[in-house]
Amino acid sequence: MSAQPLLRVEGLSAFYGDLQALYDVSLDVHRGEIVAIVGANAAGKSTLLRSLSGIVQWTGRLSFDGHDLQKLRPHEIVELGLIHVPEGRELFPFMTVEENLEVGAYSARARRRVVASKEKAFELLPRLRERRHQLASTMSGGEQQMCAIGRGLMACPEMLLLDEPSLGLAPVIIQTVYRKLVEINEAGTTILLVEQNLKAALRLAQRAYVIENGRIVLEGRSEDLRDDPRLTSAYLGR
Amino acid sequence: MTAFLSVENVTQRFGGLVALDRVSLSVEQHRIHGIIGPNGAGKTTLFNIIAGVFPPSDGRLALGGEDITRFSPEQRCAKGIARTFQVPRPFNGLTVLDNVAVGALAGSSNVAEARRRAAATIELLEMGEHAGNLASSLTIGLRKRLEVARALATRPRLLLLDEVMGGLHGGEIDRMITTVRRIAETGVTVVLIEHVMPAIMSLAEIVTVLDQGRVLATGTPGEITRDPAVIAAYLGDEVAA
Amino acid sequence: MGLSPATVDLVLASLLLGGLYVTVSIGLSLVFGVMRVMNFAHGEFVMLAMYAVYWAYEAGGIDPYVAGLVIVPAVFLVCVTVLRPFVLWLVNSPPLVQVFATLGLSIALQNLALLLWAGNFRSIRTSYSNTLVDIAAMRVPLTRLVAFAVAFLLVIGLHLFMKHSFFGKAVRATAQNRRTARLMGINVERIYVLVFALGTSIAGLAGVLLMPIYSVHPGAGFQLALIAFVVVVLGGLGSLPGAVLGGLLIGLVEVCSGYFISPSMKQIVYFAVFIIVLVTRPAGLLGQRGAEEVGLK
Amino acid sequence: MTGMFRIQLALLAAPMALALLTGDSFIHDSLTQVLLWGVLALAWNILGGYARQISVGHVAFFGIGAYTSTLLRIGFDISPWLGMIAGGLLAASAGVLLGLITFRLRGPFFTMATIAFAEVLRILAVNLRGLTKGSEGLTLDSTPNAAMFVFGSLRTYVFVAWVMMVGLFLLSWMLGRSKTGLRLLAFREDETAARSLGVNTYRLRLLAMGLSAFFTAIGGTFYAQFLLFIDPDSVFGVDISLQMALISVVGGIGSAIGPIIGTYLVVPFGQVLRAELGAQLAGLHLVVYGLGLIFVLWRMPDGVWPTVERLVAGFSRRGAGGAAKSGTAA
Repeated sequence: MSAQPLLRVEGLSAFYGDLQALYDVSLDVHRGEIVAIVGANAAGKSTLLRSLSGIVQWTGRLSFDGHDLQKLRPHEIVELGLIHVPEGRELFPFMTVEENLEVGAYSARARRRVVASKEKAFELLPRLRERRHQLASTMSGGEQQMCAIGRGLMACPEMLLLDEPSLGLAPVIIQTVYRKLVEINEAGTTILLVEQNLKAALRLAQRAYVIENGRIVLEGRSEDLRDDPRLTSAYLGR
Repeated sequence: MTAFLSVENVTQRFGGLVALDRVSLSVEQHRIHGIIGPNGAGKTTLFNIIAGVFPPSDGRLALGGEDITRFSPEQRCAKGIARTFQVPRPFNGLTVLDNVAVGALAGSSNVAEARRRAAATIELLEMGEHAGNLASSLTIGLRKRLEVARALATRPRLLLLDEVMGGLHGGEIDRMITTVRRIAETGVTVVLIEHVMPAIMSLAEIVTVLDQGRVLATGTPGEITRDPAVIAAYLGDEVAA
Repeated sequence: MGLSPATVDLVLASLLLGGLYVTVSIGLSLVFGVMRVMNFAHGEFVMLAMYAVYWAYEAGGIDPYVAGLVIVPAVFLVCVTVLRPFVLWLVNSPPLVQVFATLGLSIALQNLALLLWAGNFRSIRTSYSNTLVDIAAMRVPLTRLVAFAVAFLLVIGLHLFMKHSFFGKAVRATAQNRRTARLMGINVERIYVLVFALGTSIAGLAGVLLMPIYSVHPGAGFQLALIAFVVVVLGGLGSLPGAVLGGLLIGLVEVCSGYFISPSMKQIVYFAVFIIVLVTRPAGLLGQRGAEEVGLK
Repeated sequence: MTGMFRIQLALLAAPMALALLTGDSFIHDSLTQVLLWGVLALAWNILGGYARQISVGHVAFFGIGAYTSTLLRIGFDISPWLGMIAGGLLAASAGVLLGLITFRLRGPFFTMATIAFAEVLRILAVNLRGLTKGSEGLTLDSTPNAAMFVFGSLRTYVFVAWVMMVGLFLLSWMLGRSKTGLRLLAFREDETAARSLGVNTYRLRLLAMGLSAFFTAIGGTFYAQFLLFIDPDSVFGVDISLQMALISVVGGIGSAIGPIIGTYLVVPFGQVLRAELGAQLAGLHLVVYGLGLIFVLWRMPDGVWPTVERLVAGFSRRGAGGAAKSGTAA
């Protein structure tokens, strides 16, 4: 592993009002990696990503690409190339696919390259080119997920934070989405993936952290975790 | 045994999206019936339809033989259906006691009586020491218990619990399991939607598994955990990356 | 069957009036669509702009439309500087506070006008006040024609701006999903302030266009705001095409009820229309159901 | 609790005590106005505070009350005491009807609909000259006659207004402690949760609307009998609606004492401002008013009373019951 991680999280605690959702979470992601955060519902996985993109209150130390995230507002974090693709797609429902993509390139760093980025996104996700003039809310779940990922790519990310890209999708579609993620990663984008779909996530990622009740309880290389009995028991209760 | 709550061919569409596809389910009286499934399987949609948040696009609901498909939430409450909310919705400006007393109002002649009944329910949920505190000051674990207390105060025949274990610590989960079991022993039928698998395996007598808006399997917990289709749906398919 | 001159007359009068109402209302609709704040002081900005035109003309002999070139940018400037903290506080406040804070602003501005210009009706007479223009055998006052033309250009311009500019897309994104807009790198606070300034400047523009036609008094803003509410609800909450349709419809309703029933009852008629629309289509004619949650399209 | 209770008693008794201590007719006149605003703010608070439906059209009910009793008195020689009840019932019916029409509207849309409703009534009152004499207004016989709700002494008006305000305060207080009060609290905290617990929120809103309209109309009759002259602008003007709401918001909505505190702060403040500034600088007092409202909303979004209550509770932490903060406390 290279010396300086791209993303470093140290002693992160996060809050919704008076409710604490994360307790003293620490993790590293290195450039070029795919890292997965897995765990049951409401374990705090999404909160971790929201802390990174600056839309929930948190304490601790977060640094990305050498920048301290403490004082940065959400749009400034986007300018660093740390891009969050939220859970449940969250497309802009009354805008077309193409408009959704363009809004993804709103940041100054991405706006200059909007035409080229759109072409690249269409190349990687040809379905979006077909549907470019359709309203985002009228597409199927898989297409919406593609659009959300495409929108994230439009921001020219150094690192993508993906929150449950498999949510509500049929297995065959999940497979397609995941293949695209591999391509994106191979093209040089680091990925931090939050997943509930355990096996799929462990196939994709090189390393994973298991989160339970807001705390990291297990971490390691994916192939070691895959057969770890502690993991299945946390999930299936047997 | 006849079904106490029966869900017949319920379909729910949101725009072009089919969230539930001809789901049928029957809950027998005095049972704890679990509903599980991966995220996005349609559990919450099904729950909302049973609780009356919106009517289904198609299909029918019956409670004790009576058609309740088009009943409003307050009518369902009067018929003996009570629910909790997955993300707790306490009345923040009210004390814990008054929160529960709202649930007890229907069967009481005045507020004092409702508060007395609420106090008893609060004891049952082992949160007596918090009765005078504002609901907004509670931790997540206590908010979940408050949800249950409030619903229970309406004296339901059918109690719908929506992920009451979610976000709880180990010890809290054990307490909640004991509580739900105790409630069921008083003769209340319980429908439990849950993500925390150990909890549902130890509580539920019958489990229905939803996936992609359809019923994947129904059976005892033992049968369910051995069903290969369920394992695939729940742990996720082996995806060749 | 040919159209009778009276019919043409009515339609033309409706269009001209409707165009004015569109200008008065569209800023309110824009602000509501993006910020989910109903600005009860919107009419007062129209009224103050009318007074500004009056004052410039009376004190300096400045032509109303020339004064507008200064007044409209000035309104914008006031919004992004003096009112900026107010706007940001407003957008993050509960609905009750939003209603009363904008009502409080409305009371203050209305009485500021009373303080500065007293309660009388004020109007201006320019060299072209009585100029009529011939269109298709009809004679139309020049000032009304100017107002209509500007309204027309405004609507087209605003539509193109919202549809095709990067900023316009960011505005729509913010309206449709505030939190996700942040994740796109949009400085949502900046959008709110600019949209409020834009919507309020359009109110100022409306004042500039109205002053050569009507007289002004401190309560005029409230009367105009009432019309704007009707227009916005009628057309569809937060929908810009809806505001255009609503404005034209209310123009038609007002002209026709004035002509066929009685001028004093025209307000009753459009309030009746307002109540009927609220009951039958709460989201308005062009609004989507649940548009209150979804926002600007 | 007893400390707070004593404060409330003192606040209620103060205006009557002042009226008995002085014979100054200017003070009696001011007190009558203050108490009338207290009645109106309390009435508004039943809908705006307890049910959180923000109406800025309540002057509609005020005008209905004023015109009903006045027209009955002039046309049929019916005592305004009876006319007051008739006006109240008519206003309550109008309120329920308005509620039925607007029950689907939320937030500012409900507010807008109430403004429109009041404007419709104002325009009707101006235009139905056969009935209302339009802008000319209606004048009542000023011969003192208690049976006809006309008194020779200003102090009697103070007393009647005081009885009305205290009565409505007690009613609000009891409403707050009743089953309906608890349901209303639940409704305004979270409608979805309240409905799931069996609260029929639709019926609740209509009830609040009806009660609120009834008592507002009673205030309208009192106003007509106090001034013995009404016209559309004075009893259907939107500024009355605004002030009713504003007083409650400043004092603290949703409690029985809040609107009274608001009345004591806002009305004399307005009277003094008008007396000091009104003559040479018309409008300045209302500029101060508007900005003052924004200031209160900014610093004390819950109003003055809850803020004071919190301060007092902070001094005497007793931890018992927490009833003082449950909101049912008057």
